[in-house]
Amino acid sequence: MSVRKLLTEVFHLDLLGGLWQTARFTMTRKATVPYPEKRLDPTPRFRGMFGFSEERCIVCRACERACPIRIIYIDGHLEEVEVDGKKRKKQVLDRYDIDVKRCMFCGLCQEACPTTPKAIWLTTKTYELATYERDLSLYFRKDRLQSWEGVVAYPGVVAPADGQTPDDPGGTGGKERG
Amino acid sequence: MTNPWVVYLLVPMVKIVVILGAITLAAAYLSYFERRLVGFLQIRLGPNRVGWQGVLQPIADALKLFSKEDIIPTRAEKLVYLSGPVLIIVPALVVFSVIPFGPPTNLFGLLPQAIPPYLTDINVSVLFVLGVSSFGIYGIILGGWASNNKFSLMGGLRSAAQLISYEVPMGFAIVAVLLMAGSLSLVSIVEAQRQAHVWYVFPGFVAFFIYFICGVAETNRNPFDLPEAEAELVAGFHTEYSGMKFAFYFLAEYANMVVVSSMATVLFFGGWLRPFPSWGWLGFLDVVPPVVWFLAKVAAFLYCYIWFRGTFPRVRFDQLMALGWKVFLPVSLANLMVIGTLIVLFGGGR
Amino acid sequence: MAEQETPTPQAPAVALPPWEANPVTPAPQDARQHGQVAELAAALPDAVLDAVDMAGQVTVAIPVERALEVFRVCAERLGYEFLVDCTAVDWKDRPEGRFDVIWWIHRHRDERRLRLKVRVADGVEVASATPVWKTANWMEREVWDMFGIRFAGHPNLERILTWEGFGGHPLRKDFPVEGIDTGAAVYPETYPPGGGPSAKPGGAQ
Amino acid sequence: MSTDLHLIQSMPDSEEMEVSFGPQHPATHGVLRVMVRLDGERILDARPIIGYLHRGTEKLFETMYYNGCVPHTDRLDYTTAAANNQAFVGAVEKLMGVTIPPRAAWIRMMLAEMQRLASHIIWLATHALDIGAMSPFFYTFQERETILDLFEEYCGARLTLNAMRVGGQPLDLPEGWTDRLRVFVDQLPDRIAEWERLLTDNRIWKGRTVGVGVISAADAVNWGLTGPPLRGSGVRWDVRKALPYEGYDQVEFDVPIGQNGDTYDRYLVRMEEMRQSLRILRQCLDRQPDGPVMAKVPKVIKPPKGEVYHSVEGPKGELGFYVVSDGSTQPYRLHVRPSSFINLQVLPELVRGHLVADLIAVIGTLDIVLGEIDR
Repeated sequence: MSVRKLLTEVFHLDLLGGLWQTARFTMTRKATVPYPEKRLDPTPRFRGMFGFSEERCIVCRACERACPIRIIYIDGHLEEVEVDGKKRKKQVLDRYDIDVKRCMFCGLCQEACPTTPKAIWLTTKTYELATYERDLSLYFRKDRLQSWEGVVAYPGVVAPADGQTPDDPGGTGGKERG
Repeated sequence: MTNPWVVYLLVPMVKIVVILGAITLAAAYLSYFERRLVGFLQIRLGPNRVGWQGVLQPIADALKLFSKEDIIPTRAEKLVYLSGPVLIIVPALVVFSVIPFGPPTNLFGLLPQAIPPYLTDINVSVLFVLGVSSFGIYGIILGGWASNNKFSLMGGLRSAAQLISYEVPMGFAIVAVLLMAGSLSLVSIVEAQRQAHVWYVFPGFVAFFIYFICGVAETNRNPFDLPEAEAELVAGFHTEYSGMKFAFYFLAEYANMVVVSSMATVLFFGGWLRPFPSWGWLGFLDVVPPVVWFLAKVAAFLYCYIWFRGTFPRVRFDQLMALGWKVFLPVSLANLMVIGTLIVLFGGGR
Repeated sequence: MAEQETPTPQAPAVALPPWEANPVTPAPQDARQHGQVAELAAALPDAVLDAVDMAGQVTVAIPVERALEVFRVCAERLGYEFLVDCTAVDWKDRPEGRFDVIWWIHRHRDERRLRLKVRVADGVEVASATPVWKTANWMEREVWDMFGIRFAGHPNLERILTWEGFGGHPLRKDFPVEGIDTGAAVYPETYPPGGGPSAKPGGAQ
Repeated sequence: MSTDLHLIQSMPDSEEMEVSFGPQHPATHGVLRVMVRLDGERILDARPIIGYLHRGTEKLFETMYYNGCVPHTDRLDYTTAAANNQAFVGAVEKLMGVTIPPRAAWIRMMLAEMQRLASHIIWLATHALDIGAMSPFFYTFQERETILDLFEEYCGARLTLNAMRVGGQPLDLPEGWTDRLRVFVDQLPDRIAEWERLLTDNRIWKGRTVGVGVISAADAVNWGLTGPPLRGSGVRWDVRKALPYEGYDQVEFDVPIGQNGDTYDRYLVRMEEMRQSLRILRQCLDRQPDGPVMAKVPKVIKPPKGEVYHSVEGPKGELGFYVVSDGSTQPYRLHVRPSSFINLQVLPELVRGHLVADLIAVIGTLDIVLGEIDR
């Protein structure tokens, strides 16, 4: 055993590199974000809380079918309405419920929605959905989906009732570049 | 000032209260500094919410632990289970009765005569420290056994094995210092370093190295934190302890860290002496009170503890044993022989 | 991404690139003449009942009673040293045996795969592949757990994902998707099985 | 999952002790439970008991439309969502005979390699944490955040991506995404070097990993190991090379292998794989084709009758999906070949005769995720 090896063995000199490394990290900028005071900005495509617009909805039920866990419940009925003096049959929405507590925010409903802009979208940047009551607070009826009563909206995102258009409502990513 | 009531009761009582309070507070705040520092090492902030920069965190923790439900496992051995925390905290605090924090002082003239800022100086204080601090192991073993939990039991057994293996090289490392100083009293050892014009770390670097590593192992700290290895034994011997009983184990661990650091300071780094006590041109350093020198040195060792924790993986049980018996024991013995020979040849520091 | 424009490997303008045309659905073809199947047939002449090639993947149907023999030949003589996976499919009302038990085997020398398949009725034991490929151990336990197909010669045929004493085999087609009452539901009054608004009409909000 | 209560009782006449590691235990990466028979600290036998996270995913798949299965595949191995997506949509595409546009294939490759990096980073973090080194956890997770940020920017989710569809990609890359990825790809090698400085030559790390959990090449193949556990034993086999999919036959990369098949070699293999992933990512960035990202597929996916198996090299090993279709819009049977499940079953072989601490190291080196094991 050479002297150098002996010294390394006894004094653990091979560990100094690691100590040096951690000491250097002490000086670097900290990665912590002090959350309630400062929050990270979700990206435009971030899938968060639902926005819903009853005016845009054509009651096609595509979202209901697309939902893999079937948490969207839609009821509608046909109604005679006058459009430009002509009588037309139109689907009218009676019920549009989303059981948000079971939602996994996969965004397939938004992808399935055929209207432009989308009648349902998740790009609202809003993610603070914690509540004290599991059943009541996270079951959203049609009106509540639009008024966002009791939801802490992401600052800068107005509640969907104001006709807010999400940044990328249609998954138009393919056309974005063109 | 010759009233025996004052000399033998009042002064020691005041000292006991001050030291106990200071040590408990220091141990609590050590946990805060550890969390902060480890946080910094790990590019995060650590606790910074309670009070300014989180300085009230230990107090919040204490309140939380006080208000926690006191759980005793149904099939635990009650008496032993309850005595575990006592057995570990008492020796950890008793040891401080002989640690010399500084030379006798009259507190800038506040007191009529200089009194030493330590409780007592007994002529075998090194043995006292070694003996009493070894008692703490009973708290760990009995607590681990009485919890009626296999992980606790394994933690306790690991701790026992670890203590036995590391007490021996640690003792030999200290004997090297005793040879140089020629005394078992901690105060005399510091004074001997003043007279030798050198801290013992320079002639006894090997002894210091072995002492400190063994100290880390004895206090069950990373990378030798096997008795409470989180990934293996959940929480080791204190798995089943909660509330204040857990807090005692916690406090004792930090108090033991302070003991090991204080002993390293006294034995190898000249206690309260300033660096190079014989170099006259460094005399301007004397404006710093000796107690501050002492505390600064202890703090440096505590920083090393925390630094190690933030850096190293945990060694395995058999490697820990091998390191103690196969590396440190022979090296400390050889070191002892070398130092003894040198003292015989050159008259040593006496 | 305009700055990274590279010539795309597009087909000439006349023919549509494959991703713009309608997909060409693969059709199963008879694969008795396929090299891998011929190899197996040469080694064990009556072991190949049928062979199908679909989407470039060869499936060989083998008789259930000769399964272990086929495994041994495949592993030891034909070089399929790697059992990729083993599972089963439940064809509930198929008259000629309810289950397909399927093994994928792979050989490293030419990176080829073969799918072995046996057809068994409910209650028929299949030879375990564990003597040949140790990795079959848990796969077969899973098949037993999920389908209730027993493997003869398995060292430790216990349930693996459900617990011992679980009633039924979940991946059978007659096992309800909603699950069965195992007596393990927590707070069934508060959180009825199924959940959602259909479970409590007019309850929410 | 079988519970042997009689084994948990203490055995008074013997020196042996039966300890139940988990399902709630800090080092079992979820809800793995290992019944360990101990003689002092030495392991006589270990028996993994799984199923605590069983959600019946394979049964649920049978009730869903094909595209609706994709978000559920995210939740199998929740640290490698992109690889799961990739394997599943690859299987359905093979069954339908769809050829995806080259740009979609390259985006998939990029996502998969980023996911491999993210998964290996998690592995390194938790493996080091199990062995007692706490700091690498934070250093590595900082870099993983960058990957997750890029995922979020691309598809809107960080962990459960749901980023692929049958026939291609639902979205094209957003503006500036490739530049940010390139910055990340350029800086990660330095970070990897920093992590290695903390661990690779550290004697404690080596003491904990060298010679622990050794498996020979022949045994590794026989036990069906794939991914880094197989390559650590010296078998140069990688699905990306053996059965290339998407564009992996057009990029250059090496398949690192170990020699001794121990925990340390598997560590080195994974570290090198991270560098190779970066190499693939660099080539993807340089040679990214232009064009559409979605092939022409019907809105409702309805594959023909038949069966197909498609596998990809997931970060943890070969990850395969076996799709049986009866010609309807829902899979008749969808089976997952879970790489961690098959890698985990070798655990008793690897730890027999070792110490308790090695059990933790071996669980870490197998890189298991219980979501995939229990499905």
